[in-house]
Amino acid sequence: MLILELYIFVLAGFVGFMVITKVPPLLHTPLMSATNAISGISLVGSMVAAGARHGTVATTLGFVAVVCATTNIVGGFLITDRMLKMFKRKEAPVATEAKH
Amino acid sequence: MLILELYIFVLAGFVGFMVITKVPPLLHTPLMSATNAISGISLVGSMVAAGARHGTVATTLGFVAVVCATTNIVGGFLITDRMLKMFKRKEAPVATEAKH
Amino acid sequence: MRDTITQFSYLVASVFFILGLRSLTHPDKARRGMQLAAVGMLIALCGTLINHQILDYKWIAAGLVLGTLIGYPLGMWVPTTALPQRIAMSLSFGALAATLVGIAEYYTAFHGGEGTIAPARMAAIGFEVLLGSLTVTGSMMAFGKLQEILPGQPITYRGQNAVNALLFAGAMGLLITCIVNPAYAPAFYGMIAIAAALGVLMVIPIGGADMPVVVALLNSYCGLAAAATGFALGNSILIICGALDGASGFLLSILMSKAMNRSFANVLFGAFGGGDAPAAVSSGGQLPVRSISVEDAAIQLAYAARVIVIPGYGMAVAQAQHAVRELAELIEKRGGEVKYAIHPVAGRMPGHMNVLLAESNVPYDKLYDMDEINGEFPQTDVALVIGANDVVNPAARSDPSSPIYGMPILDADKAKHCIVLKRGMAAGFAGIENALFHAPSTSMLFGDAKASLVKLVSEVKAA
Amino acid sequence: MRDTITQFSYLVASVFFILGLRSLTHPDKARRGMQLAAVGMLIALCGTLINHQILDYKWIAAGLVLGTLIGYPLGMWVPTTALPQRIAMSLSFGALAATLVGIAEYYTAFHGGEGTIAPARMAAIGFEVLLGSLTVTGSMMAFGKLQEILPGQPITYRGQNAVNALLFAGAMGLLITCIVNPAYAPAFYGMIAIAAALGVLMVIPIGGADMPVVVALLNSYCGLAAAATGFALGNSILIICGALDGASGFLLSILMSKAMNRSFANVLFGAFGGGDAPAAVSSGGQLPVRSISVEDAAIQLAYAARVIVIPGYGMAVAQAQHAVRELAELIEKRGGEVKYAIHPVAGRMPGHMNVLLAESNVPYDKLYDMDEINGEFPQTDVALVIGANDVVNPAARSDPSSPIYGMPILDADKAKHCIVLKRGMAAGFAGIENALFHAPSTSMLFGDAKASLVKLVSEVKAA
Ligand SMILES: NC(=O)c1ccc[n+]([C@@H]2O[C@H](COP(=O)([O-])OP(=O)(O)OC[C@H]3O[C@@H](n4cnc5c(N)ncnc54)[C@H](OP(=O)(O)O)[C@@H]3O)[C@@H](O)[C@H]2O)c1
Ligand SMILES: NC(=O)c1ccc[n+]([C@@H]2O[C@H](COP(=O)([O-])OP(=O)(O)OC[C@H]3O[C@@H](n4cnc5c(N)ncnc54)[C@H](OP(=O)(O)O)[C@@H]3O)[C@@H](O)[C@H]2O)c1
Repeated sequence: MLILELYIFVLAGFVGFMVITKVPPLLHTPLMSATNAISGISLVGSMVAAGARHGTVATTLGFVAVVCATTNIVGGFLITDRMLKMFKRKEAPVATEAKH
Repeated sequence: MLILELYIFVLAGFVGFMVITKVPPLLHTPLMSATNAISGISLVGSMVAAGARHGTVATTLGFVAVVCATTNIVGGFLITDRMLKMFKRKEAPVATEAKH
Repeated sequence: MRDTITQFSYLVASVFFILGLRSLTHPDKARRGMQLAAVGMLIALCGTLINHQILDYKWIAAGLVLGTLIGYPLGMWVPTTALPQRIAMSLSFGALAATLVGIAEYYTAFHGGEGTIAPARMAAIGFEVLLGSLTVTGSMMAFGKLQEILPGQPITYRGQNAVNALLFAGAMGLLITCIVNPAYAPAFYGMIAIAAALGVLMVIPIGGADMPVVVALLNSYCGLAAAATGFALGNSILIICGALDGASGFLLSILMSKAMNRSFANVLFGAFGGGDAPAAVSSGGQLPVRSISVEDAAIQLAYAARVIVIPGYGMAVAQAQHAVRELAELIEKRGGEVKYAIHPVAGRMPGHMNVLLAESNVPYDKLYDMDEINGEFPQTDVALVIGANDVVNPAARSDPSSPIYGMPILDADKAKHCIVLKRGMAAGFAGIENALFHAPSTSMLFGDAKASLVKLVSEVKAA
Repeated sequence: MRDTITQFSYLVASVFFILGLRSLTHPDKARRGMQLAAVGMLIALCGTLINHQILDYKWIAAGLVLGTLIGYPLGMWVPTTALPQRIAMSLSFGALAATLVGIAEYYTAFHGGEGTIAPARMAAIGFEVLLGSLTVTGSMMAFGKLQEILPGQPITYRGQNAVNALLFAGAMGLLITCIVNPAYAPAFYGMIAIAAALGVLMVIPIGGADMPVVVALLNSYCGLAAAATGFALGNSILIICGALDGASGFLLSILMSKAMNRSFANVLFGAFGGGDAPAAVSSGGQLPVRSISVEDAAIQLAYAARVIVIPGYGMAVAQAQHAVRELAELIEKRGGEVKYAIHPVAGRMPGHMNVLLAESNVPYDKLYDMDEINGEFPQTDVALVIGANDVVNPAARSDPSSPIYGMPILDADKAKHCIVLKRGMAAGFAGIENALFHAPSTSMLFGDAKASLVKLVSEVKAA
């Protein structure tokens, strides 16, 4: 069990390393906000804590956690998209989009 | 358990894909023999089959498997190394090696 | 059954996340890719909602609603110039979430739970809350300094590093105590408190302008905290996202310190980069400075065949990006060629200038990285430096005694003429003199970048 | 405890394997990297040897010794010209190992084992033996064709694909039967038999020269089989290596069919590429052919300022790589410049020419990929085509009716002069006429490539 998770961690590290090194400086700011948004995944943990009826303390902690994580997800993806929308080629953005 | 292995498979697939796409045509033949050598890892399975005292049949099958896998490992790594040894820069190979 | 669905939703989500980050290798694909990632997030959430451990949805619902209400403005209304502090803030949110989940885990284990925690799991939870709380306070400090609520100068005192080292050792000791005897709550909560304190004390001695490096580093800590959460909950998607996050933060902080030609150690313990203030007064005066009138500058630009714009932190402060584009387009209409030279650490975070210029609709194929464009300066008629300072400081090339010596710079001094827009003779974040401003080929156009640019535009129109 | 050690050894090994493959991105790092991978393999083996399931070491020891004895010559003595069949052979070994392990798993489960197999595990074992046995026979066929033990021509009969489809369906049916009722041995062994037959029948209709694509594809099957083994044994390192293997094989086969401008389907079911034989007789004759004497060719080369060598499969057949280098060095000594143009599918496997030339000590920075060098032919005095045919066939550019139309080629016909070394007017593997051989700027130097080159060398020396 634990060892398998260790495998996953190591492999994911490799993937992360290889993916990130390919991101051009042009997009480093969106990258930062993107990873921020993705880090909001801790929401899945928070939700369990908030919904598992483990008593007031756990629920409260969970609730706050849910709020924080959701904030990151919503805010993060929105701002990333807002930034990426702004990057345009010389040709009309439509043309650029059409390419893909 | 199974699901974790699925994660590992998927992530390893990503890693493989990203690593292999970076290999230049120059080294595609060594790449083929290298993957061949690495595929010899099935030896770890074969050894268990050959050594687990599960009766003659299993042992025999395991034994043959061990032979095949070992052949690939030994042959594969040797031939890969032999090939890679041959790729040289214009400068004396020593210089090139020294770089790393 | 349900569990399997959850697990698969997580697997799919992880793949989408990876594909999303992968898409950031090209601006054309990036948007689609990140939308895919957002879909992945949605899938993961739905997958979690069916989790049988969840018995009560009202608090979850409430949290989701409230979070959305807070997140929306943070996403849509924060100006691009405030991005660094924005990121620092959301970092503290993320870390807080991880920490609280860890605490909840620990708490429930001893209140109605199994009554104990296995060493491995305890270690995971320990790292989770340790890194988490450290990141929470640390990134709040960073936010404060970037938002200039807190003083930008490094605050230092004797034996500072010793104190931090001691605290760190203490935290580690408590962590081990927890692993050995999880039931001993004081150790657990004490560890959290110390880590929180450590977060503050570690950031205090770091100058405001170095915050981006700190933020990136904290980002990777936050990632590791998330990964630890994953280990604690046996949740693979958290492990994967944590690893991705960690890698990204780590690589970016490396990249920044490299581009500033400073070691991690120097950034973290160097008490360097106190913002503009300290050196601001000292500098200037002695050496000759050729100031230029808007009219003359406009003439030069109007008749220049090749212009390279060098934006810096000042452009962000002045929010001058739109005015810059206007001016550039005017020059192009008159047949001049305009390129933008982007230094890797211009501004206050990686890619800062790119975002600002993209915002003002400058096509990204006009933005050139330092290495691409440095060769072109000798053939350039006018290098227009807009609120940049350190990234064009020749001392980095010539003067071994300079704190930024060795940092690669944009060779604005090699252009035929160089016009510098800034408010006064104040130093940049490195707080050092800039010989460029005193060079014979350089003329200074003093004043707020935006104001000057607006004037330039009208003058060039007239010319 | 022991188990944890084993597991960690596997983790370390996996990392080393990945780093090893990663190192293949640059020839300078490659060797070190693969040595690291070999170390990783050793670690994994040691980690396995301490596995508590292993009670009896003598058969393992015997297997290791015997395997080494067979492997060593296969590693050290196989000539580089025989690499394709070498790889096909070791592929069948690998697949055989996987298959046998799978069978052993199944057998022991019902002889002294649990007496049943859980569906998931059974599915894994099923795929393992299915893909495994298919790969065994398939790659043996490929070996036979490449070694020319078997006829290179595609063997076809009516309803072939229908038969294969039927067999495939049958195998799948049996697989499902096994999953539903694992105890029913006939289904299991029947499935293996069918898969083996399928392997043969699938390769029969494929021409000898297409074998490399088949081999690459089988390589990815073999990888998947290994991954399945991993799932069956719950062994992560097998899963990881399987995935790496699968990805590599798949990407290479894609790359080859792309470079041949043919779809997978066409390669697998097209019954195409019957080797030189079929068209060999038909072609030649009608059109004028300018043959040249060794002396004249030597003069041309001796006084050429720019020469581009285009090696092809014929160089491999003639083992002419050393003679080529000699000639090239002579020309260079006389002040001429010599480059090598490597077509992505020159020869019979990816990178075939690179290895041969590397073997004869040609520095790899003199080898140019097609796209890099194609622009230089017009300024080239002599294009020296050595046993290449299809890869320089202008029909690929000009003649839409040609089977290779659209395949990117080396523009030898655009050079000022073109000297072609081949034995006769036989066609290449695509079995089609080559207008280049009839072009006015082309002169043919007939004879075995090596023989001709040796003569050329002595002549150039004399010149
Ligand atoms: N990008 C990153 O990731 C990153 C991360 C960490 C540190 N840094 C550091 O930040 C620095 C960035 O260099 P930089 O050249 O971009 O900026 P800088 O060196 O900080 O200089 C900015 C200049 O802009 C001027 N300025 C400020 N407000 C202005 C306004 N409203 N109008 C006109 N000018 C204004 C200031 O001079 P006046 O006050 O006289 O106007 C100041 O000299 C580098 O030293 C880098 O190492 C960057
Ligand atoms: N590289 C790969 O991965 C790969 C994979 C699959 C298929 N293929 C196919 O293989 C072909 C490779 O093209 P190619 O131009 O390299 O080779 P080719 O088209 O097969 O032509 C080889 C030529 O070499 C000549 N030759 C044979 N033995 C010779 C000797 N001893 N001395 C001198 N000449 C000799 C033959 O003509 P004579 O008999 O008249 O001498 C033949 O025309 C392509 O069509 C490609 O699609 C390649």
